[in-house]
This record gives sequence, C-alpha cells and structure tokens, in this order.
Amino acid sequence: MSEVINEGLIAAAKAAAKAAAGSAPLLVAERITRRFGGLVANQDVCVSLERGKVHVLLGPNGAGKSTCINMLSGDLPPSEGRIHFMGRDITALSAAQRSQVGIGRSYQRTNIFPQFSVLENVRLAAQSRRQQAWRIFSRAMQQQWALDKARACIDEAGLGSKVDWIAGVLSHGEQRQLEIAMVLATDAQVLLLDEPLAGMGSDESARMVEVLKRLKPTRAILLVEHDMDAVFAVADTITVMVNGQVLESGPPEQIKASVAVQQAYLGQEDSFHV
Amino acid sequence: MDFASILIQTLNSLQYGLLLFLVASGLTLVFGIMGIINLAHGSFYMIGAYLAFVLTSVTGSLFTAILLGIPLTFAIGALLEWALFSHLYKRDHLEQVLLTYGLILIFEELRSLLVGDEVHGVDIPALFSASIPLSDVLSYPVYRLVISAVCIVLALGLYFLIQRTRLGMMIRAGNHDRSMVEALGININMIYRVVFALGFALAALAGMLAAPISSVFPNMGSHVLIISFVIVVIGGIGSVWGALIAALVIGFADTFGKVLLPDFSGMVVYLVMAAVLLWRPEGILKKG
Amino acid sequence: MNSTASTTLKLLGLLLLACVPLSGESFYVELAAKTLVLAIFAMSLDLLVGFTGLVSFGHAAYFGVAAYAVALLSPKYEAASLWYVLPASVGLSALAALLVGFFVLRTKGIYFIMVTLAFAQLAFFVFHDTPLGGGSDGIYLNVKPTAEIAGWLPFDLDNPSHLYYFILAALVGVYAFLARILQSPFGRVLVGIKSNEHRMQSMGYLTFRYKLAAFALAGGLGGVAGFLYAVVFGFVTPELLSWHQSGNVLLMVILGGMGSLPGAIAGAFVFTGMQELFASWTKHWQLVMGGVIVAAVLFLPGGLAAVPDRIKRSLQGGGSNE
Amino acid sequence: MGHTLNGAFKLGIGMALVAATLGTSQAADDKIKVGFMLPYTGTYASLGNAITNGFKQFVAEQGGKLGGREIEYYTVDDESDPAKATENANKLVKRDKVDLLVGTVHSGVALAMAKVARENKTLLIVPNAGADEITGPLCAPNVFRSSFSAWQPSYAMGQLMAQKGLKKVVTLTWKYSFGQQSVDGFKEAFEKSGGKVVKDMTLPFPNVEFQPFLTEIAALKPDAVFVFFAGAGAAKFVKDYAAAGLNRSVPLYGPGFLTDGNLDAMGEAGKGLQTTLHYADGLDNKKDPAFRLGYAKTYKMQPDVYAVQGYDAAQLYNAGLKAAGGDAGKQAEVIKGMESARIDSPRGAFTLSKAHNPVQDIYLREVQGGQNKVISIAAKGLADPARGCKM
Repeated sequence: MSEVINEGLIAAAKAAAKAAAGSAPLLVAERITRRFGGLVANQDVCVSLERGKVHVLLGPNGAGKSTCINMLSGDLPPSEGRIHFMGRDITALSAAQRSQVGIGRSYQRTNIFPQFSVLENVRLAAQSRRQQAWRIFSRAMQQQWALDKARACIDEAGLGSKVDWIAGVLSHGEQRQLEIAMVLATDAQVLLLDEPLAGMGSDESARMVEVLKRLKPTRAILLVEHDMDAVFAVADTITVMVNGQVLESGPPEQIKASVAVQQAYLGQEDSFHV
Repeated sequence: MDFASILIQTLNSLQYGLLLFLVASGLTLVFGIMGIINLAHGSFYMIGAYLAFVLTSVTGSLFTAILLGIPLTFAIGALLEWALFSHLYKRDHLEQVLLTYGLILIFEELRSLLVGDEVHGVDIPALFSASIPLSDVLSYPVYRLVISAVCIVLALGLYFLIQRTRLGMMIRAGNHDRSMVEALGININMIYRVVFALGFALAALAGMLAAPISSVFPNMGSHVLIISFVIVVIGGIGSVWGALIAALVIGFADTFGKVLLPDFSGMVVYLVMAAVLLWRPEGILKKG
Repeated sequence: MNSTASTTLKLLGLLLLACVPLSGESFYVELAAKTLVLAIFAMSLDLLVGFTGLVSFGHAAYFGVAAYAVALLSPKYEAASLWYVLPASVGLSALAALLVGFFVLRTKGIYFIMVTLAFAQLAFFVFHDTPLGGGSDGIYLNVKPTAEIAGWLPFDLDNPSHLYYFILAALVGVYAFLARILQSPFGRVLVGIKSNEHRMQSMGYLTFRYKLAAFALAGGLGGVAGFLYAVVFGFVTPELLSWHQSGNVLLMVILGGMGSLPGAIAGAFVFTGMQELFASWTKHWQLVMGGVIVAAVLFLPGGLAAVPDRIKRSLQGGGSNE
Repeated sequence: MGHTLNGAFKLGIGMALVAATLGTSQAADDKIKVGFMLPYTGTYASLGNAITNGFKQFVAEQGGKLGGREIEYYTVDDESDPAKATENANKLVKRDKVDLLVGTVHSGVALAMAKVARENKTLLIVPNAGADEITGPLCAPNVFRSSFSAWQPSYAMGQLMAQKGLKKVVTLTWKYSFGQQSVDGFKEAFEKSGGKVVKDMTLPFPNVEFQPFLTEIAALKPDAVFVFFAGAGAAKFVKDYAAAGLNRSVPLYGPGFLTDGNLDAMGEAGKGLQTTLHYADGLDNKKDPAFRLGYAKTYKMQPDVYAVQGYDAAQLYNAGLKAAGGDAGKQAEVIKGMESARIDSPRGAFTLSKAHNPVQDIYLREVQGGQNKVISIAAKGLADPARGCKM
C-alpha cells in the first residue's frame, strides 16, 4: 500500500512545514493536468497559495474547478504535473496523507456525519491528529485535549451554541459551518473550500464571510465560489478557469478589468455584474 | 504428461471454462447493470438442470426440453424480477444478500418437494452420443464438443446483442449511468426485467446443457455459484468479456490443478483470484 | 429509557441464562451452550457489519480456523492445556483474518461481499482438500482441554455445567470487551468509517489500517466462538467454514438489528429458536425459514430490528387507552 | 439508549422461542424407545427411508414388537451433515433418552454418533456407514454394525482382480476416509497377490468433473481401474467412463456402491460392470425371496441392500432383547445376546465378529438386465480385521 510507504515523506513534510513557516507559498501546483479517458478536465493548471491570502477559483460550471481542488486535496491523482507543499513534492500522497501534512478541505456537497453530534463530528477530526490506535481501552469521551480542541474549533466556526445538536438536523448553512470547524480541527495550514456559501441565505453568507475573514491571517485559503460579493470581499488573488484551463490569474482589479474574462463570461447565466 | 494428454486436457479446460462462462455471464450482467448481488444465481443453474430432467422424461428428447425450457426460464426470470427483485434495487447489498439467501433455501426445498432428493441422469441425445477416438484408448464425447460449440455461439450472440442492437445499446448505457438512460426516455424497468430474465435463462440453459454430463442432484447450484462469483471478481463486475477470459482461466486452472496438484485442486481457483486481486483489485476488465 | 433500567434488563437476562444448567436437562443445557457460542460469533461479526459497515460473507472461516486449531493442536488421546490452545487458536484465527483482510479490504461493496465469500471458500478447501484437515470427514477432539494450572484445577470443561458457565463467562467477557472498544477512539473511528469513510480519509485517517485491525479483531473473536464450539461438540468438519455458516451468522446479526451487541445475542437466540421450532413442524423446515427471510426483507425494511420501535410507536399512537 | 431496550426486548423474544421448543413434552411409558438418526432429506434420503422401512418391516413381522415389547420410534433427520451430527445424536440420546440408537448412512456422521454412544453408554446399531474405525479403533461393547466395513468388499475385489491376472491398476476415489479405506482394503489384497497399483488418484468429495482423470487414465493405460464412488457421482462416473471409450479397453471394477441404486441413471453405460458387495440380486437362499415379497407388498417398491441392513438391525436387536427377557435396561445381557446371535439375513446368514461387524459372504455381481446379478461368491465368510480394536 502506498499509504504505508510514504510515512517518512509525511514526517519530512511536517518538519519542513514547521521550519518554513513564513513567507514562501505553502502550496504550489505546477502545470497539473487530469484526463478522464479522452476528456481533458484540467490542463496545465498552476495555482499558488500563501499564508494570509485568499485565492479564489472562478469559472462557469464544468470549467474544472472541482477537479482542480480534488487534485490538490489528493482525492484525484493528477495525470501530469507536480504538487508541492512547503517545498516538498506531495504529488504521490493520498488524501489522508495530505490531511496529515496540513491540507484540509470542505466539499461542495455537504459531507459530514449526519447521525453524530456536532461535537462528535469535530472531535473525530481533532482525534485524527493524534492517532493512537493501540489504545483501544481508553474512552474517547475522556480525551480532554480532543474535546477542548473540538469546542474551540466549533466556536471559531461560529457554531458554539449548537455543540450537542445532531449534525443531520442543523440548517444547511450551519452544516457548512460545521465542515469548516472540522477542517480547522485538523490543524490545516491550507484550507481548500469548495463553494462554502452555496445554497446559503444572505444572513448565513454574511456570517460565513466573517468566519473566512477571521481565519485568513493564519492560513492559506483556496476558495471556489460563485457569490461575487463574497468573492470580492475576501479575495487577494483570483484565478479564472474556462474549459479546464486557466484563462487569467491576478489581483481582483486586474480580473475585473480583463477583456478576456468579460468575453468568456458573456452570455453566461451568472456573468458577473460588478 | 505427454503432449497428447496436454492437448486433451486443454480441450477439457475449454469445455469446462465455456460452460462456466454461460453461468457467469448472466451473473455479471445482473451485477453490473442492476447493481444487485444475487446469491440465488446458482439455484437458477440447478433449476435448469432439473427442468432438463423433467422435460426430457416427459417429452423424451433433450432438444425439445431445451426448446421448451428457454422460454419457460425466461418467463420465470421475468416473473421473479417483477415479484421480488424489482423491490431490491434501492435496498442495500445486505438486504439483497438476505433475500437471495432465503430464495436458495426455498428453491432447494421446492425441488425436494416436487422432484425429490434422488440423483437422476439425463440421456445424451442419440445424435451426439458418439465419441471421437483421440488416442488408442481415449475417445472424446461428441456431446462435450457440442456444449463448447453452443457456448461459443451464445458468446458471439451476446457480443452481437450488446454491441449491435438497440437493446444492447440500452444495456451498455444502463451499465454506465442509469439516470442518463432514464433521461433518454427509455423504460429502465423494462431493461432490468429483460436483463434479469436473460441472466436467469442463460444460467438455466447452462444447467440444461450440463445435465447429461453432470447428472442432476440436490445442491448442485452452490458450487457453481461460488465459482461464478470468482469469475465475476476476476473478470470485473459487469464485464461480459472479462467473464469470458476469467472463465477460461478458471477452466484451465481447475483442470490442470486437479491432475498436477491433487491435494490443492480445490484451492487453485481461489489462489488465482487472490493473485488477480493483488494485481487489479477491480478485476482484469473493469467497467468504466 | 434510562441507563439504570437497561442495565437491570441486561442483568436479568444474564441471571436467566445463568439459571439454565439448574434445569438438569443436559440436552437443553447443551443447546443453550451452543446458542451462546453462536451469540459470541454473531457479536464478532457485528463489529464488522454493524459498526464498521463491512458486510463480510465469509466470517465462518475464522470460526472454523480456530475450531480446527484446537483439534490439530490437541494431542490425540490426551488433554491439551486450555491456557495454551485457547490463545493459540484465537491468535491463529486473528492472523488468518489479518492475512485475508489485507486482500479483501482492497475492495468495496458487492466486490467485498463476494471476495470475503471466496476467501472463506479457500479456507474451506484448505481443510477439505489438504492432508492437514482430514478431508470432508473432519477431525475429532477426543479429549477436551484441561484448565489445570500447576496441579490446581479451577474448573473442569468435561463437566457440562462448568463448560456452560465457562461459555457464559466468555460471552460476558467478549461483550464487555467490544462495548469498551466501541467507546475508545479506535471504536469511534470505526463507526465514523461506517457512516462516511470518504470523509474519514479526507480528515487524515488511513482507514485501511483501521478496517484491517477491525477485521483481524473480529476474526479473533469469531475464533473464540469457534474454539468453544469445538470444545462443546468435540468434532470439527469443513462444514464449519461453509458459506451456509457464514450466511446463518449474518442472518443472526441482521435479525437482532445491526450495530447492537445485545441485538446480536438476541439474534442468535431467535435464529436457534426458529430453527428448532420449524424443524419440529416439518422436515422441509428450510422452506419455512426461507419464506420468513424473504417476507422479512420485503415487508419489514430495516429488519426485525425495527419491530420493537414499530410496536412502541403504535402503542404511543394509541396512548388514550392508558 | 433506545437500542439497548430493543436488544433486551429481542432477547426476550428469543428466550420465549427457545422456551417454546423446550415445551415439547415427552411421553414416558413402558415401550421400548428406538431412535432413528438417518438422512431423510438430501442426497441420501432414499437410503435413510429404505433402512427405516427395512427395520419396520421386521418389527411388523414380529407383530409390532421386538423381544415381546412394544416399540416407540423417535426420528431425527441427520441431513448427512457431520457438523450437526453430535447435536442431532444428543437429541435422541439426551432429550428423548432412547434405548437403541439406529444410524446412519454417512460415515462422518456415524463416527460422531459412535462417540456420543460411547460417552452415554447408549446402544448403537450402525445400519450402513462403513467407516473401518467404527468396528476398529473406536469399537465399543455398545456399538454394533449390521452392514459392512469399507474394507470388506474392497478386499474381496482385490483378491478377485489379482486372480484374474490383472497386474497394473489405477485407483480413483473421492478424498474422504471411506473412499481411502476402500482403496486401502483393495490395495492390501491386490498387492499381496502380486499386483501393482501404479497410481492413486483422488478428487474432493462431492466433485463430479471426472474428465481430467479419465484423460490421465488413458495416458497411463493400466490393465484395469478400481474406483470407489457412490450415489450420484457413481452414476456420472460410469457414464463418463463409457463416453470416453475407456470401457472398451480398460475394465472398471469397484465395490457395489458403484451400481447399487444407480442402474437406471447409468443406463447402457453400466452394462456388464462387475462389482463386489454383501448383497446381490438373485441370491440363492430361502430368506431373500420372502423378504422381497413382503417388502414390495408393504412399500410398493423393490428393496435394496440398505433395506436389508435396516431389516437386519432390527433382527439383531430382537436377538439381544430376547436374551434379556425383553428388558432393555439390562444392557449387558442385551449385548451378550446380540454378540452370540446368528442372523438369518436376506443376504445369507451371518454372525458378528468380536468387534461387532458382520462376518459375511461377499458376492461378485454383474449388471445384467437392470439388475446386479450374483455371479459367484468372491469371499466366503469374510471378517474385517478390526485393526486397532481393543475389545
């Protein structure tokens, strides 16, 4: 199993992460390409994520944003190209291993444990940082460090009042917040957030934007989002994708002014009015 | 082993493998297209064999028995799909396992009540009862060659059906994406019913063809069922061609295993499977 | 339902089981002992099916490996030491499960069901075909293991009552062990895998290892049951590893309601009860059994497990007569 | 805690179900309790029925009594499943507390029964299963057999084939102890008389794909083939053997189970096959025609060797009970009576060896006109060597 072989690599990446905490980009994707049979879903995509910055991925439906995020998170192996985290090549690592080095993600469709309580959802995420599988006789509910951390992350994601609720009965927006709390509990340095605002009401969206702003200074964030108000409220860099390729990438002002982007979005339902 | 023996054992392997293919092809179609795990598939083989016995003793001819048996088993298959299996598509695998396990018990007991527990032979049709001398002492029964030929014809027929007909196109589409098929306005329930009935008829036909050489006996389906599972696992779920290759591999492994490694012959087939799992966990020909 | 009441109920059940040998009817004591063994077996499978979401259709293999291990490790006409053969046979079945798990856990869904079945069949043929196992006739365990430690005999497995209480103690032990494990961080991960394995992976869990550990653990506990079975009946055959055995134990788990340890125990009792009852009606009892199974799947989605809830609900619905 | 409640609730249902089956009452009176543990379903069902019929026929001939006592029957279907054998035997021995246990066909199941009988000191008559151990290492004062040992017909066949001047023989059987004991018995006699077994082949029971083995036989070109098969597999083997053309150049021999009960299923392929067994069609004794007539009248079918074995089991017990004055409780006297009995069997009269196995004639038979016609006596008064029996 490749999962077993790469143990050393994970340790090395973690060490590097501690050493290099500072200016250099945390996560860099170099010309990653993904093919499904004859179909090219992503071609030569380059993305770079820095701590303290929010990088937004824009594009019409089917542009390949989710494929791109899946390659960064390890859910899909790229057909070509390399991915580096803090200078280490992590292309061969699985999703679980990337989570271990400090890359966390949320999903476009809500992806939680609906039968569990909010606390248990996040506690499980926290527990993943200290996996002591051999301690099969200790009680999970007596691991104070994990409970404390889970509570802290729930607060950070703005769900403090719902700790003991069953996750499945939360509102849609609250479930998205729960996902954020779970990612936080894994100590992720890089957050890959796939449409965290999708399907939210305006109140909920505003709350989530606040959360994102709070998280921004200490982490590198990749955001896939359609809500333009939110995008321009938090974005430092915007990359626009069309047909699996990067059309343009730069600061928000540059994207707003870009003729190519305007053209690409012409006739699109969600063409942006700024 | 001398060269002649190897040649003859090869013939044996092919015949056994092709017969297994007939059973497994129906199983893999039902797995692949309908997503149903069907433990009762071995019973379908058993039902075919007993039908051959009963119909042959009534009509006096295996030909007539098979000609009557094919539409009959097709009809039974469609009926079963309507009455039971159509309720299973949205259930989880565990419930499918449970229901089809219950069906095995029912089929075996019905067989016991209706036909009894004795072992019966079925006569080879006179036309094919001859043997071809292959060496000075050994002859090869013509009927075994006929079985192989029928299986090859059916494999070609399946190929034609799946690649060249509208039904086959629908089957292939259903295999990949059932919501797409529904979007095209095709009646997916009808496809399921036809595919299931086809799978039933194929397994039963294998039982009917095999009846004269295997004789018919209680629990004859369970060994065939598990070997068919192995074939589907090796070939890849839903892949008819994978099933063909896997069935031939199993035919060879089993036949030569018996002679060369008699103490391990039962295990050879499963060791092959373990090796394939290491190499390709989803079978040698995985469907899209 | 508060926890005091549930503990009381459990203790009552235990008391009831403890009274069985007092009846003095040796046949029924043995039947009850067999059912307790099956209950242990069902609980071990429930760890996989009910708590980790792995539908294994080959669990009889580990039951059989341990049973054969007792028969093969015991000298032909002398008693083996319990303190040696019990851990050895349980260890061997766990090892077998670890090995098989390495292969089968590479697959999912229908594949997993079929591949576990096929590996159990492989184990069946190991004992059926090779010189190791004595063919389809099986092997006799002529003398039951002895519990003697340095000349002191705490209990005697040749005594049916001692044997029964030994099995009952094993049942309580396995129950407590599993209940404790399920509350540990390890157990929580298993339940998480059942609920949403993909999410567990994206949170950094190498789920393969957890599943493998669970598979080996379940194999070992199934081995405890297999060990006890061989000791009770003094005879092992390849049939112990057959797929009917795997199917039956799966049935017990489902009957009792997956993901509930008391449920697995109840499932074993219901299954044995049905078997004895139907067999007393007709020699074609399997027809009745098959019919019950098919009807249960068609008309009781969620299995027998949902029945008490339904009754409760209907009772609450008609609350005015109270 | 909802699931705990459910669990406890279900536990209650389970207990109630078990309790319900416990309730089946047992009548206690002064009848003699005979327990049949035989296969009534599955492959061997017809054998189980024939044995039961044979037993009951003798009882009927005695006016419904054995040793002057009324008989009450208890029946358990053993399904020929060794895994359930101990439990099934316990049902009769411990639950029903029978005086005599009769069973069974399958050797593995019979061995389990012998174990239970020894442990509980219950009288056991084995009416078919031929495992050598039952009257060998596992012999016991309270264990009897009314049929044969695997060794007997095969040893007789070994002698016979050596006498025919056959030198090079291949053996083939299912890989279980009965098959292997048959081959061992054959080999012992055949090789003692100068023959040579060039290859022993086995296939797992109940596998019936013989084609690879037939090919191997053709490659070895032996003088003859000795096989042990029974039931369904036997019929198929004989047909496959003929279809491969081997019957024209390499003669086939084996114990009589090859053809018994299989004549219809084998059809033409069986014609002329020679086998050895302790029973045959067209025997020249007084008992056989009367037995056959009575059996055919009562059961509307022809008896077979299994019916004879069941019939003789009843005769054997009758002799024991008579010696004990009808008191089944005096087991030592019952056993003494059985040991010294001379059974007037349809197969020809026989006595019991020290290990409680019949000392009997083994016939050579040939398939003629749909019957296993007796040709000659292959071995006169053949006694099983009872190796390992310390009685």
